[in-house]
Amino acid sequence: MIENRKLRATVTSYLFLAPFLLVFLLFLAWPVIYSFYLSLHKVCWSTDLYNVFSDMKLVWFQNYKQLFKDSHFWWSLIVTAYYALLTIPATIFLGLMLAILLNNKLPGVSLFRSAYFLPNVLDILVVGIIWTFIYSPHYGILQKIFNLLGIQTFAREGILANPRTALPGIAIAMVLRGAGFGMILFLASIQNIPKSVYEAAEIDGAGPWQKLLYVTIPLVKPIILFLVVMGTIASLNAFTEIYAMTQDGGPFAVHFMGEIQGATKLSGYYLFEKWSQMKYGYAAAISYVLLAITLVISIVNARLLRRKQ
Amino acid sequence: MDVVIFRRKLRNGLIFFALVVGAVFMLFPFLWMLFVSLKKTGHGFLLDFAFAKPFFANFKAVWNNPSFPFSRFFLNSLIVATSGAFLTALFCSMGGYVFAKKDFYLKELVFWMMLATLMVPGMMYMVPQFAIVTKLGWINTYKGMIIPHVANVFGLFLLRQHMETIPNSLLDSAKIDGASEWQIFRTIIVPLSLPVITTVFLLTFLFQWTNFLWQLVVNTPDSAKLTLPVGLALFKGQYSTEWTKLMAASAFSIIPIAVLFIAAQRFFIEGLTAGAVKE
Amino acid sequence: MAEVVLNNVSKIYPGGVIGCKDINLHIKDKEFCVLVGPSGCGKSTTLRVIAGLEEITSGELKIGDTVVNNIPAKDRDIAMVFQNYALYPHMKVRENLAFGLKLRKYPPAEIEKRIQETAKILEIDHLLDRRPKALSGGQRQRVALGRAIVRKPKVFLFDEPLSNLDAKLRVQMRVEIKKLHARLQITSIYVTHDQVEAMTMGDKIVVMKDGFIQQIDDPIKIYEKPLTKFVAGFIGSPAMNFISVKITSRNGNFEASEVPSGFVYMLKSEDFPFLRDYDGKEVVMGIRPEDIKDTIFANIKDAENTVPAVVEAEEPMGSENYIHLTTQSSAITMKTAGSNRVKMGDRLNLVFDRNKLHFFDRETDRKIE
Amino acid sequence: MKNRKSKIVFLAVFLATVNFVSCGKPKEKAENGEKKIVVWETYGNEEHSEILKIARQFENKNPGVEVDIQRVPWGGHESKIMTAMITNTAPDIARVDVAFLPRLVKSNSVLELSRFGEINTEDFVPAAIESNIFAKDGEKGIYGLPDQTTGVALFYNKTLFAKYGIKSPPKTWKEFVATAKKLTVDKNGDGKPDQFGFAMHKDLWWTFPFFNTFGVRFLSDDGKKCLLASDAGYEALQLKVDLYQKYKVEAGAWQSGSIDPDTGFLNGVYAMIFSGPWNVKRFRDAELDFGISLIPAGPAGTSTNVGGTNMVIMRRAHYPEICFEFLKYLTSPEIQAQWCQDLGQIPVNLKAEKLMDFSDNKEIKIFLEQMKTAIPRPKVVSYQTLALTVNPYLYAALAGEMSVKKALDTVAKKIETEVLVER
Repeated sequence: MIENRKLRATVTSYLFLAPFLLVFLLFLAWPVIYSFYLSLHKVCWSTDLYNVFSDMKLVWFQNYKQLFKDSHFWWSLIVTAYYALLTIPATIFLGLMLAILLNNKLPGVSLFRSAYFLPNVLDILVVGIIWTFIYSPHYGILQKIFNLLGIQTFAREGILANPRTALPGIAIAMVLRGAGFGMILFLASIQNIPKSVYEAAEIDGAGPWQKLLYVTIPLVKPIILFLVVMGTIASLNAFTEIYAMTQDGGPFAVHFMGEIQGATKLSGYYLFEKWSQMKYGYAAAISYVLLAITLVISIVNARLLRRKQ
Repeated sequence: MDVVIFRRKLRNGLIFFALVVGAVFMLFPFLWMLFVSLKKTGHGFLLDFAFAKPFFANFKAVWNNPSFPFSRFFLNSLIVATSGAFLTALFCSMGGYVFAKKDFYLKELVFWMMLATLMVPGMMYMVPQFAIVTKLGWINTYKGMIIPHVANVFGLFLLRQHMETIPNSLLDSAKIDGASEWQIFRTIIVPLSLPVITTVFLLTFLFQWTNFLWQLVVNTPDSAKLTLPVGLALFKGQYSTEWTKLMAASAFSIIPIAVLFIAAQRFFIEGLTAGAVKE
Repeated sequence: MAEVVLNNVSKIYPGGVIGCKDINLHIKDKEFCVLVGPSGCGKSTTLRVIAGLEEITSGELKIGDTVVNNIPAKDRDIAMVFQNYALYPHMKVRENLAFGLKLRKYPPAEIEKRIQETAKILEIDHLLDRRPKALSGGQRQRVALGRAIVRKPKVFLFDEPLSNLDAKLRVQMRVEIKKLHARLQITSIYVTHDQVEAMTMGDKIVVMKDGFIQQIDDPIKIYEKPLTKFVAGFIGSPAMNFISVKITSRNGNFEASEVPSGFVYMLKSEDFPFLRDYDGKEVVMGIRPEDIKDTIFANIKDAENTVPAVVEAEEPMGSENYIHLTTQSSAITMKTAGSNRVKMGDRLNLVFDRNKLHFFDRETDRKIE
Repeated sequence: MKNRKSKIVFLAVFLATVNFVSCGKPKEKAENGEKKIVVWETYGNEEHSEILKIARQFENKNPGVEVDIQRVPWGGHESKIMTAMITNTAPDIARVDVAFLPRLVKSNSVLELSRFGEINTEDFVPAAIESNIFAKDGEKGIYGLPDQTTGVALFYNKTLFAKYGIKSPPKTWKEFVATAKKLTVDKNGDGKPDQFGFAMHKDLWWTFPFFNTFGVRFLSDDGKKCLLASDAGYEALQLKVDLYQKYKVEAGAWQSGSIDPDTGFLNGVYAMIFSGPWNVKRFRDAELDFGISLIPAGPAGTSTNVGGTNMVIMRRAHYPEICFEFLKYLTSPEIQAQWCQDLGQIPVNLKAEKLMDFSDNKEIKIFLEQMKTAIPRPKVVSYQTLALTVNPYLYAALAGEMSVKKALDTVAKKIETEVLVER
């Protein structure tokens, strides 16, 4: 049944959307579609660089086939997932904790808010470089502290050269940088929870932990979900922090599918490598597979959420 | 009674202490950056107090730079970041409004399309985007630097999320009061979403302010529109990097954003909490 | 002239959900019409259709002499008061009042004059420079009313405007709205789920259920002559008692035997000629609590028609007392004078006022006449 | 209040529109009939002012010619040139990393130069000019001229040498190890050294000095085989690994996230590093007492790697002849002497040596000496792919994860199948 009103709403909606949609279609949607076309091609050594896009060779699904056999690609997926697991829950947890602490009436609360939020405005590259200084073996401030505590585990290689600690090390830096953003969102959300809900919980005999567990967390769930989505996107796009903190994608001491793998070579970084080698077609194929994977995850997520509602 | 007060004081004291420790921890990179920017060449990583002589030598070297006019780059950055953030906030608000409050054909499809583009690493966009910008003749222009990033899907979702919480009755009421669609948007939706719009504005400002590769690519080297990040990149040499100068330059370029964020942050948080009428 | 006429108006949502169906309603100029019914009955939909916030699926809607089916809300010259007041939180009271006028390009002097006028009527002059957040519930309610009044529209629409107020304030505002209506003489349509509000305020009451109109009448008619079992049960407090009975013709009269206990009420056939068609069938017999008397309290003797019942509970209201009892198989509430007190377990002999009995068809729920 | 708000909004919109209307037009090609060539360079601050000076000199000698020097940040210069080519906004002359050249040649993006005039290849530092020579369709051609050449030499901290009684810098690897051992000291007595004899990078480029001094040939003459997996190769890499693993004189600076050799050297915690001329001024400015010497000799004598940049003429250059003239001018002995005298760099033109006064720049003499025995990098189409293929295995070997033999064997095979042939 076509409704007059819906038709009219459609017209107004698209009028409102027009400026956004125009830019979106031209500068985002088209490149994504174009990327698929690209992923079926190969930029050969002899490809005319003045004319790259018309001089590439159509290879159909060869890039995808190659990708399927590429151990580095599979490894990058694993590391990306690991990185997401390292950063997302920690960012959410830290953000929530800070928000809860800052929700108290204390002197200088707004000062703290600024302080916690400030790292967000720092360039990731700069943060990465600074943490490299902090983590470095022998001379880094962290090792100086470890020396005082008698910890010598990281004295020789530091945090970032140890395949086990390199990625967690990067994750810590990024979590500390990003937690302030989550904090702001949580704070806003927590302040929106009516006091009566807490009072009711208190009367029902809930202690501080139960209140957190049964009142706060369920009520800030939308924020958590939002941060999960954002974190996933950030993990898929993670490049600058890897670039700043490890060389060529990190300590190469991991063996997987018969190849040496970089402990911090996330898919975003791997994509960059291929891209900078002018393997545009292959890079496009990588991004398409990533897109497919994340879309499937998102759709499943959305379905699950809808069912719950 | 006394015990209760004492316990509360103790609790607050502990929280305060935790907050201070946390702040030191989280601000550490920030402070360290300032520290490094004041140090002697090559001493960046050391925990010593070998400061540059004169004290602000690194900052001076950045400011009085013969190779790029710092103030002009700064101004360009300001123009690009401000108008980029403004347009992004405007377009995202308009889009967020219809996604939150309107029912229209192909809504789901457009939604998923947008979501999909979020998942693709930004690098993939660069070459096609660049081809379009060239076709449009936008090389060396502010619009070439700004427009391609104005459709910020993330900002749109953020705003949509917020606008969904504005009660429909307000819109109905405005309709009955005689407001047109644009007036509803302008007089009800925008004022009530202003905090989130500000958030989007700030985040895009930040993004545009630090955007390096795109600004580099879309300008020819002789362009008068070059921005700060491109200028800063000149400090990163082919073989070695002057960390101390680079940190000084970073500290310089952070000042406006830090000021902007701290100035806006009261509004930023308060607003996020305000939102709609209760009950 | 601002009559509101609905001819066969239906609102069907996509997916076939019925908002309201086949609404025929004629609201006269200056009339105060109340739409009442339980939640989800379609009363709000009907109101929103009139306001122009929902599109009509079929039928015709007239305000004054014009068909407004395709006229947008803003051009219908109506004003609406919402349940949650829908005050613009970012505007001061003054701006809230002025908003509609401003959009209609009234000169500032005129706007100011009207604001002053309205503020005086509603006694909110001292609140003009506050924001909605800083107002109490009652004050917000007044501002919401003011926003409607200030425009001097052809029709007022009220969507459960008092349901967020406390009981006392509600009663007070009820009266004020009545007074306001008497003063302004503007056609008003008022939606509520509260039958007391409906009874006390409406010139005309429209009872709705499941998207359909059940009955349109003035309050007294609705009360005394409910056309359906639903209306009978919905209007009046405490609600009408319903007893399932089986009608059998005996000795020229009717016997109504309670189901399942079989307790027999004798009914004279000349009083209930319409029951003839229901010989041998089950019907629902209804009686309002105030139409039940007790042999002791009322000091009447009608041995033939006394119904023995046991007291379950009482609700002394001061001026009157509601007594909840059970007969052999039905629960019954009676209303009696406040001084008539009972204890749990007391046995009373009830007398039903036979002139006030209502009978409803079991299948159609319609009144048997 | 309301008014003011809308004014601000209006102002912002106005500002935004003004931006779009007043957008800069692309510069007109030729002003007042002059022939203009555009050069993209990636120099640092001092070099930038030097080349501006040279461009002015060239313009004075060639009336009617304008040389427009434009500066591109080093980071991203390849992306920049690539995208510029796609959109036909590339310059006439570009300064590119030597490693980028094979790709440009293979894709026909740059012009062969000998057709514009004679080039005396003997005049140039051999390794530097060599990186411009490619065989295409069986014919050798010169596709660019070196504008800057570098290689690394051994930098040593004189203060530390004096402190530990070391008279002269090591000449051979054997001496090198012995010297480094003396300089690796645990100063605070915690059982871990906090001063190291040596610090190095792991990357392939920084490993070439090792390979080269052992006489390792990287590729076969036809360019189809990788010869890395040879006894010489094993030995060379083994030495590098041993410096860290066995002799423990290397600081571990090759690892991700550690203090890089330059910084450590500057702070006197690394006594010896390999480094290039670009650091001379920096170290001097930091008032460091340091010396420079040749890379320790191996079985094949001393040798080093080659870095640096070449100037190429892009295929769609407007006045290729003028471009060529400019490049010839830039690499002429006089200009090279001037350039290197002013900046303390290695001249690409050997004839410049005679014109130069080395009294202030003794280091340059050593670098010049070192460059004479330098060996150019293997000319693979994508040096980056090569490096990305090799680096992980160098890392694995250095970290002791993999034996040197296994690492090189695997690498050689990988290079043959993934780098030398197009996949």
